[in-house]
Amino acid sequence: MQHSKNTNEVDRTRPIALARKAITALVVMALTGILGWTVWTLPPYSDRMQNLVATHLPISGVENPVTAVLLNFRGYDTLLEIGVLLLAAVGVLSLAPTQVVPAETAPQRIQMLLLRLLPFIVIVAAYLLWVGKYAPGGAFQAGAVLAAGGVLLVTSAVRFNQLTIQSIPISLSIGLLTFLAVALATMIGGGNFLQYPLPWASMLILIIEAAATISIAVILTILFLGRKPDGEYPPKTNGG
Amino acid sequence: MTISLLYALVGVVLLGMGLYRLVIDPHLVKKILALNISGAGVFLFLVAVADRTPGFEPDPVPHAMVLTGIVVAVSATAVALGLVGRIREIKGTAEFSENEPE
Amino acid sequence: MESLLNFSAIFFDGLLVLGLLVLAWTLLRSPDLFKAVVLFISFGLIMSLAWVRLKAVDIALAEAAIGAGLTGALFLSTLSRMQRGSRKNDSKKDRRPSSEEKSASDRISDSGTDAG
Amino acid sequence: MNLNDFLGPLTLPAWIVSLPLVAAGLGVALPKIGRPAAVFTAFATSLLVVRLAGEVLRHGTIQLQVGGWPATLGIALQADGLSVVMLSMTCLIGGAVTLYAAGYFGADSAAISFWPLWLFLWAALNALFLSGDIFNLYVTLELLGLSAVSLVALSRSAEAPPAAMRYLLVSLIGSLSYLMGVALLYAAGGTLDLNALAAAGPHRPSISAAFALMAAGLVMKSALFPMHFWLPPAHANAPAPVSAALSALVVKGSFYILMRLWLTIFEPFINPATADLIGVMAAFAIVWGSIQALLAQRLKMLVAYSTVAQIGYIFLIFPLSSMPAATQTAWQGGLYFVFSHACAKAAVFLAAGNIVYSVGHDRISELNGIAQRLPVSMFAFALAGVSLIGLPPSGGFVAKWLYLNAALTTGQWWWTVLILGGGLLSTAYVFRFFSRAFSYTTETVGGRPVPWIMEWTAFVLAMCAVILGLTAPAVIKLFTAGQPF
Repeated sequence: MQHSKNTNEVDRTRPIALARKAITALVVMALTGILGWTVWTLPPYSDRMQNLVATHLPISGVENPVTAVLLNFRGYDTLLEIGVLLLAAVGVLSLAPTQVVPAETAPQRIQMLLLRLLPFIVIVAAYLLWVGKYAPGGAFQAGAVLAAGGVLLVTSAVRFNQLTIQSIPISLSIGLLTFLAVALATMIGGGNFLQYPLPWASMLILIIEAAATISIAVILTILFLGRKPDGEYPPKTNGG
Repeated sequence: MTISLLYALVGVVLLGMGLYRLVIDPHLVKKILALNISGAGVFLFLVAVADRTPGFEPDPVPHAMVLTGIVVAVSATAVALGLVGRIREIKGTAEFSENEPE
Repeated sequence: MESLLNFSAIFFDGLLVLGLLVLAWTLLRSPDLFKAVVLFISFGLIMSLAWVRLKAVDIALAEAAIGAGLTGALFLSTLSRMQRGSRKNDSKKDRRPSSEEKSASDRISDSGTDAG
Repeated sequence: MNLNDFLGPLTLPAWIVSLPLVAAGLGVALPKIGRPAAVFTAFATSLLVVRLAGEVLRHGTIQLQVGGWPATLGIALQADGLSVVMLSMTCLIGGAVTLYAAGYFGADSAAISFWPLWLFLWAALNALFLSGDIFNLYVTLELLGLSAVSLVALSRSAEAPPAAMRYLLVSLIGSLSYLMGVALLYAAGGTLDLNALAAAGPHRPSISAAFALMAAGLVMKSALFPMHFWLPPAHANAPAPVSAALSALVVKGSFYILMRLWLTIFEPFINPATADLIGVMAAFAIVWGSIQALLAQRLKMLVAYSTVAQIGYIFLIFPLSSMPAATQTAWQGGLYFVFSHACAKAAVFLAAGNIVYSVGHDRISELNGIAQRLPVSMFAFALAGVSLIGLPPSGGFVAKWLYLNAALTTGQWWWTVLILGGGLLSTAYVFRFFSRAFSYTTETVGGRPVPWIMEWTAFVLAMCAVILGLTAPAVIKLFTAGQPF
């Protein structure tokens, strides 16, 4: 556990470092080789799972098989995954630097440009969210695009008004809470956990995805920033 | 050999590269980059190996698994980088000295 | 004609795969953190091409947006914070950096000038 | 509305996973309610687990298809005796840790992050013990690992962030290795369902590779020697309630997955050599961990190294159960070890936390007469020590007794030497601290007062570790419900 290091020690550790490199290289090469060989020994692939997904797709509420797996067949994984994201946001906030020098606010012109750009970002995100039902897209892609907007905002040091700042905790967790509420409601309604009644499946999935998109966007922005965004200082009335 | 198998093998090689640099490189940011490369390798393997027989439509289940994996990876990366910041605040460096156990 | 198409497809896949491996190895070996992160972002973009080739368009979108875009942005913001931090540390004359540490912070500030 | 409509047997696993998740989400949205939400979760989850245990005892394994899809398409949650025992353990320790943390963090600013993180950790454990799907297990592993790492980093100590970083890196390599195994199993078997994979018995080379990858990853996460190096700094530098949860519960999460896989998918593929390899690693863990505990300068380091040694004991389950004549006895012994170690180790970490809370450090050489200052905590330490050493009538004693039985009926006498020798070593490191703590000093030992709840939660857990020795038949009946092994 010695953390101290003087020059002698550095010299002494050189051969050890070399040996370490060699051993690691050998182990990794053996692993790669064995895994590569294993690939050749795999039995011919069966399309059992594709068939299962295909036969159940009409009763999943969506038409894109990947969305069906993510939000319905294996929706429970996605529920926990949104938990992982939220957890990471809490973890990152708890590790936020103790003293922060607030960045300088970007010039007014750039901020105006950004504000003009934002509606387009929101439209793209909304499109991705909606199209996920039929084609590649969905909450994660939409949330990521929205987060790109958030990242632009925080890097140009736009000050958010107090209402926005205060709504952060709720927007962080609304995705997880909505998902859980739907899952538990379906169960209390007499079905299994997360068993959407067929006529509602499509709508429930859209609600979950919409809420998840908001949370994913806010969480990813916070992961990028590494702390809570700056509030208005001094308070303004027309804040973004 | 199909194209998918090529990608599967590349996935394995990426995993190996990442693991090697992860152990060797003392700089924490590089370690985290290496982990991300390894993760990408595993994801590539996961999808490619399920798609190894030509003529079938791609299987959506590994696709969903990898989407989950990508989100988990970015979460882990964010926490790791947060820790790097904290370690730099305390120790003034973002490297692990090599003579610590393992 | 079909064999020609097939050939060009294989050629494309080969190039893609080679690009992935070379990028990964270069970025992992690079002592310059900033360069490594930029290469990592390119790696992510090429990765999303690979996903398209594997008919996984959903993943391609997520990889481009989250894997390359956001993860890359995360690394960049950490580097810029580290750079700011090391400038602050350098002003403290009482601190005696070890050789490695010094080289690490030098690397970062070098790369910072590259960034412009 | 009848309670049965609302909380029917098939809804119980879902509630047990959802409650802590809901509480965590609410704790983020409204930071003020983090603590009451956690306390409520502790009580409500305990009631649910008791009810689930009753159902499992009566009807055997309970299986819930999430979303109502068939298991090969969707995800199955399943509860048998094994899961229920792990869940009960989580409830007991989790409840105690929650109450302890309410005193420990008080109005500290770290509390805002602590409660959601802790609830996520709890949800991850519950989800892990109930999951019947290998990819879902991967997600729970990541949820568990990330929450544990973030909790370690909450500590103000300067050693905590590097320790957390090391823990995170090991944890991520472990999960990556596990995920690679999942990829191979899926490629060969075409399903992610644990039972379906076990029934299909996929094809050999790929399953061996998958086993090697998954076992390696899980062994890393469970800190079995020589992969233990990350554990002592992480467990010793975390805030006290987190140390207790990590040592008592988190390392058992990955161990549980290994055990599950061992008992289902990999059972036909395991040869005695594999089991013996794990046995050798376990032996080294017992000896090395105990020696390091003997040499430790800090009390929490001593306790953390004791965990390294006790993990060795727990992994002895694999070599001991590999002979058909003793399989049952060995599994029961191992599970008894898991449970009683959880109680004893959590009690010890909480008691050690009380010392740090009171006198501000845990340097063993400066703790003379600490028992005069913190009599309840030190009594708890002593009771838990009885179980760690394995003296009657504690749970640790029953566990070692079952192990010795298994070793002797199969003629593997060398394991008996190890088990008894390890007991002597643990006596040595426990008494090394006791000789100081219970020494009589005339100087008054200073320090700030410790809230009563923090002393008594440690005491209750220590009592549980001892009482476990007296309730063996009932607990063993619960283990074997639904025939997990």
